[in-house]
Amino acid sequence: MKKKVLAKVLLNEAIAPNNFKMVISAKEMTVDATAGQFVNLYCNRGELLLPRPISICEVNKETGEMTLVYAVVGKGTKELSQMKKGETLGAMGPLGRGFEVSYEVEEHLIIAGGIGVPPMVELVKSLKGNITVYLGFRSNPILVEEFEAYGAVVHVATEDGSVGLQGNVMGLIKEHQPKPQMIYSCGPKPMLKAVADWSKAEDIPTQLSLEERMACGIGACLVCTCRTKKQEDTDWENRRVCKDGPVFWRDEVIWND
Amino acid sequence: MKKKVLAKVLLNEAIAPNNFKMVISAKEMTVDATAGQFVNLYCNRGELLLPRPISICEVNKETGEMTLVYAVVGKGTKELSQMKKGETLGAMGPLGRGFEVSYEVEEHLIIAGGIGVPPMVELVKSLKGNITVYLGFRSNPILVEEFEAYGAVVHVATEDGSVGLQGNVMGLIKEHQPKPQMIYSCGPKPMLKAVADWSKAEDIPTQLSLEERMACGIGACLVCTCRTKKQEDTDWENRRVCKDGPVFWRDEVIWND
Amino acid sequence: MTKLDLRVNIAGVELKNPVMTASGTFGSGKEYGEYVDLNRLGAVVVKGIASTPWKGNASPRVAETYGGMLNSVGLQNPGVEEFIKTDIPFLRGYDTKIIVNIAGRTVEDYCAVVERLGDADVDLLELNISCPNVKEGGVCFGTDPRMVEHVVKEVKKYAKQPLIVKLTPNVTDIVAIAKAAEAGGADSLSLINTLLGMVIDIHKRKPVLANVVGGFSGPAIKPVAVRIVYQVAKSTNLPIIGMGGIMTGEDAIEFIQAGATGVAVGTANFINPTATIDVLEGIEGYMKQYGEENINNLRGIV
Amino acid sequence: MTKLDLRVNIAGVELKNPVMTASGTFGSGKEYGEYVDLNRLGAVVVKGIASTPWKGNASPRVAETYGGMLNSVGLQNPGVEEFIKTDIPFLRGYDTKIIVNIAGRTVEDYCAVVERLGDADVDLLELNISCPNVKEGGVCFGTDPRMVEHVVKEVKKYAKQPLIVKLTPNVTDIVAIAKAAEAGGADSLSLINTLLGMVIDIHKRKPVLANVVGGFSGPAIKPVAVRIVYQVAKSTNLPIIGMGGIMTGEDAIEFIQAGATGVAVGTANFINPTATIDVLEGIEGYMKQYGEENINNLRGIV
Ligand SMILES: Cc1cc2nc3c(=O)[nH]c(=O)nc-3n(C[C@H](O)[C@H](O)[C@H](O)COP(=O)(O)OP(=O)(O)OC[C@H]3O[C@@H](n4cnc5c(N)ncnc54)[C@H](O)[C@@H]3O)c2cc1C
Ligand SMILES: Cc1cc2nc3c(=O)[nH]c(=O)nc-3n(C[C@H](O)[C@H](O)[C@H](O)COP(=O)(O)OP(=O)(O)OC[C@H]3O[C@@H](n4cnc5c(N)ncnc54)[C@H](O)[C@@H]3O)c2cc1C
Ligand SMILES: Cc1cc2nc3c(=O)[nH]c(=O)nc-3n(C[C@H](O)[C@H](O)[C@H](O)COP(=O)(O)O)c2cc1C
Ligand SMILES: Cc1cc2nc3c(=O)[nH]c(=O)nc-3n(C[C@H](O)[C@H](O)[C@H](O)COP(=O)(O)O)c2cc1C
Ligand code: FES
Ligand code: FES
Repeated sequence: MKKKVLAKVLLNEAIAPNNFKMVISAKEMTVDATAGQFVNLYCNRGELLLPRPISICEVNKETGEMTLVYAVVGKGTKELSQMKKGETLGAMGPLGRGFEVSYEVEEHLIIAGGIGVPPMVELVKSLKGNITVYLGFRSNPILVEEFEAYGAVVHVATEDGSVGLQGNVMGLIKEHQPKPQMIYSCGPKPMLKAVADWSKAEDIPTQLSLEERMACGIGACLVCTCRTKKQEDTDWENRRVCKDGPVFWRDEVIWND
Repeated sequence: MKKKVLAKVLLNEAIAPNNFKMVISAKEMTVDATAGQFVNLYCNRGELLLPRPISICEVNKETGEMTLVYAVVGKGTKELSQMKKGETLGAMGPLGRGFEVSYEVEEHLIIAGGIGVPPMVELVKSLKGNITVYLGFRSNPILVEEFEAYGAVVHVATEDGSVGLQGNVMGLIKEHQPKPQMIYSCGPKPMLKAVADWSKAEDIPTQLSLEERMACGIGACLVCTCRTKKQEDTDWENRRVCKDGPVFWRDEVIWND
Repeated sequence: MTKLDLRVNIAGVELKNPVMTASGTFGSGKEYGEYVDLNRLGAVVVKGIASTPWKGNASPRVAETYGGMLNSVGLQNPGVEEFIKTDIPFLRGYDTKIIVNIAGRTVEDYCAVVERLGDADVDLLELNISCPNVKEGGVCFGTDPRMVEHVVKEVKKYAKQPLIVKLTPNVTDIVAIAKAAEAGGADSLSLINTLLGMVIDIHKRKPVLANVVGGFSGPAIKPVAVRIVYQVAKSTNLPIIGMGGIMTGEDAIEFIQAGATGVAVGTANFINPTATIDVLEGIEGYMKQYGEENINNLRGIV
Repeated sequence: MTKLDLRVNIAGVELKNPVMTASGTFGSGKEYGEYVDLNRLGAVVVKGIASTPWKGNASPRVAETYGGMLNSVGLQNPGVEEFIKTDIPFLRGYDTKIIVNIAGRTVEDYCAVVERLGDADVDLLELNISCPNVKEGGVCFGTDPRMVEHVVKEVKKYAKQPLIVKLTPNVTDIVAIAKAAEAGGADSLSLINTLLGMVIDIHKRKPVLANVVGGFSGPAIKPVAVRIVYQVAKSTNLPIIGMGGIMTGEDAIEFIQAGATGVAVGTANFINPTATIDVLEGIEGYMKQYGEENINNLRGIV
């Protein structure tokens, strides 16, 4: 049986303003974990009931440790940020469908923005071949050294121009004119949409990691749906980001706003 | 202005099965505190909103320390019992009308049962003259040494007979046939009622500390009322245990169940 | 940045800011006056006052629930004469508006209080129609549109001050009730009174409240209150005083964006005696954060 | 001590214990089947099924509230044919009862599903009358006693399995609604469906839910649910399935003491995937603590 576990906090520290890295120990959760999957974290406060879905940033199956990187945006992530080493928190996972990794692909392009960056670290670790990573941030970049340490070529754009190119990931695409065989992307919706439009024009297979508000996280409650279509269909259907995603193929996704 | 404060936990330890002693540091709360008053303690859990009223067991105005003794009976007191030295909790007080202390009285009798015992420690400290204390417990007595240390003569009854007289405080009364000038009592309602009946028959002035479920604790919401009458009145009125009490004169109290 | 303008207008009465106290949770201000500067409040809404003293229900009158509480005070109050003698002079010592919440068991009861207050120095009246109508078998006045229109119309005949009508949320169609109050002549609406709830002590095997059921308030009920304020704001033209679970300035902003002109803080006072002031400062903080100079620009923007 | 007897009877169907899943929170059991042994449940109540596939509402469909949540799934479902093909065979692999929750936009819709299920291998039907009646301008079926009696009566004509009717709490007089369902021929009642709530994102200045309002569930609403179960149990003779905020065995006991025969666990599953089993074990713990051997002796003792 799968289960929710009590994970032990090994580390929880700020890595940039408002951005935290947490390392938890939870062997059961690491066994099947793959890049692009997420975990549910539960807050220790009675008024905050729903789990917070957080992507797996890195996983170490030998030590049973998992790294999560999160931004403080509301009450739940604030609560998480105040946890101390040695404390335990409820956690469940791995959940969802992660990135499809093919060893036939040799030229990979990862495009991520903001808090969509963390899951790409584990992805880099699981890919073979040449990996280029475009990262967009408002200001302070995170996890750049991690990507480089795992052998990726990293280009950064920041909106305020403090690091790398001034602008966003689309600017990096314009500058570098990449020709990958596979694209993987995660980040804010407008960014995903722009990446999807460009990659469609270039006809490059693309996997997108979506985000939606969730409750169960395991596919039972249908609150987290997004509009999708089957390759050839004219009609669309609502599919579950938590179970059928969060990673979808570009051509499955319908952009409805 | 009065205010709710953050009190620091200096000590929080079990003194009997399910009974805890907590010492907090909160100078503002000690300044005016008198025996029989109580404080509001607030739980650090979003789902438990209401304050928990706890009697002042001892107060040290020099050090700004206050001792509280409480039984774990539900979620809030359980939460309190898990607090650790150095942590802080919301607290407000002193609240309510405590015992009236007259230096003209020389023979005092204190009768307390169960979790009604703690407030009597501070009372013993503030009385002059000869103080006899009858304490009733189901099983494990608490605070006996404290009473003795402050110079009272203590008699204990336990229902299971494990310590002192087997029985309750009424048994102690029967055994010792006391003739005090003033009686002070706190404990379960049936005990208070029995004490009141006996002391009325003996015509001894008696102060009773009542208990009722509360919300504001300061007299504004009227949820904590008990039926009382003015000395000579035929009609009764609902008065606030938190503000007009918790200590009432025996002849004010109407026993309605 | 220029000064923030928090003034709001309820039925012709200008309040220095939208923050009030919810009736029954703040007495007549005396007790909380030791914890907060009453001069800073937009208005003090006093506990429900009837034509004669009421003793209220038996105790226990309170039960805690998950994120909320039940009360069954049963409108204990000293009657309008005592109120006029004691509470008005006290409150007039402060620079804040006085809103008198009115309880009754019959239409005549309500009218008697309102008439008696005609020459009293109070600013607004708040008619609590969540009371049981003893002449109609105890069914709550506020649950039937015809009864609502009738009682409001009658009371208006005697009212010298603007009349706020406070609605119960325990109805199928709150918009119909709100429109009935408007048709009856209400100048403003207070939304919401408590939901109806019950808690059982499973160990004692009986209800916690002596009265069995009680009024459910606190942060737990906020989504119901916000929904009702939103629905009513979209369908009537009356200024609304929003309440139900307001604990912070952000909660208050939520009600204002849903369409409320004023906001009242109730249960939160019990958890935090300076809740009213903290709510006020939270509203100011939000306005500063977004460069909003006038609170009225935030109203109903959702 | 002898073995505990947790069997309960809902309209002639014996469940091994009173613990079920609340419709819409447990899919058709497949997903949670990876976390709990479905054989241990009294029944699995599946998500609402309509005569044809429904796509449901736009996202976001969920908002967190203080001690609760709102959902606006909008009854997304694959339709009765797909349900019969896929979900019944799956559930029949377990030793638990199957209760099918039924959604509809017209009386005919409901009847079509019920008729189609006539020869399907399911144990009980649960009619969700909180749906909007498109032929009556979208007013919810469950809010008008006459409409309730009518739809129940019609559906009963086609029902081969016993019919549970699930009521909405968003009404003035729940007892009148319950009696109407009883008069229409209901064999049992499920209480309660979600309250109606709303949450505003004050920073984005718009409702969190794409659908603006949503169904409010979770521990925050429990006092309302317990009150309704208590009121209805005192005034009808039908077995009641109680739900609304059940998180623990003690919560379940509260519903049973209020008068419920069965209990359903909804929102709690999202917070704790083994909530159903934990509730079951909590009930057993309470019975052991008080030496109660038969769960039926605890029912309605308040
Ligand atoms: C599959 C997935 C993976 C994610 N991975 C990460 C990650 O690696 N790092 C990271 O910082 N964030 C990640 N997020 C977003 C993260 O879940 C939210 O930022 C977080 O839930 C906000 O919680 P809060 O209590 O601080 O905010 P609040 O706004 O107080 O939360 C209120 C409710 O809304 C939900 N919510 C609010 N914002 C979001 C959002 N953007 N997405 C989903 N639910 C939301 C919360 O879960 C909660 O139920 C991910 C989201 C999804 C769906
Ligand atoms: C003036 C006064 C002084 C008190 N002094 C002491 C003391 O010194 N030591 C001590 O152990 N206890 C004392 N009590 C009782 C104490 O307040 C309760 O035991 C405590 O509030 C229970 O909280 P809980 O969350 O553990 O219980 P729960 O049952 O989970 O509490 C639920 C709600 O009921 C209220 N409640 C439950 N039992 C009582 C009760 N007996 N009296 C009042 N409210 C109750 C709680 O405050 C809370 O609001 C005193 C009560 C009063 C009124
Ligand atoms: C203890 C208590 C007493 C109340 N008494 C009254 C009252 O006398 N008249 C009235 O109209 N509302 C009364 N109410 C309802 C509140 O004014 C308010 O409408 C409700 O509690 C919702 O707001 P809250 O969640 O902020 O408390 C009372 C509420 C509480 C908790
Ligand atoms: C996400 C979600 C979906 C629901 N879907 C349905 C449904 O399809 N049919 C129905 O009758 N009730 C539905 N409900 C209501 C629940 O079955 C239950 O009545 C309600 O949530 C109260 O119980 P709870 O507080 O334990 O969740 C749904 C509730 C939730 C939270
Ligand atoms: S969160 Fe429940 S189905 Fe996705
Ligand atoms: S608790 Fe509010 S008046 Fe006593």
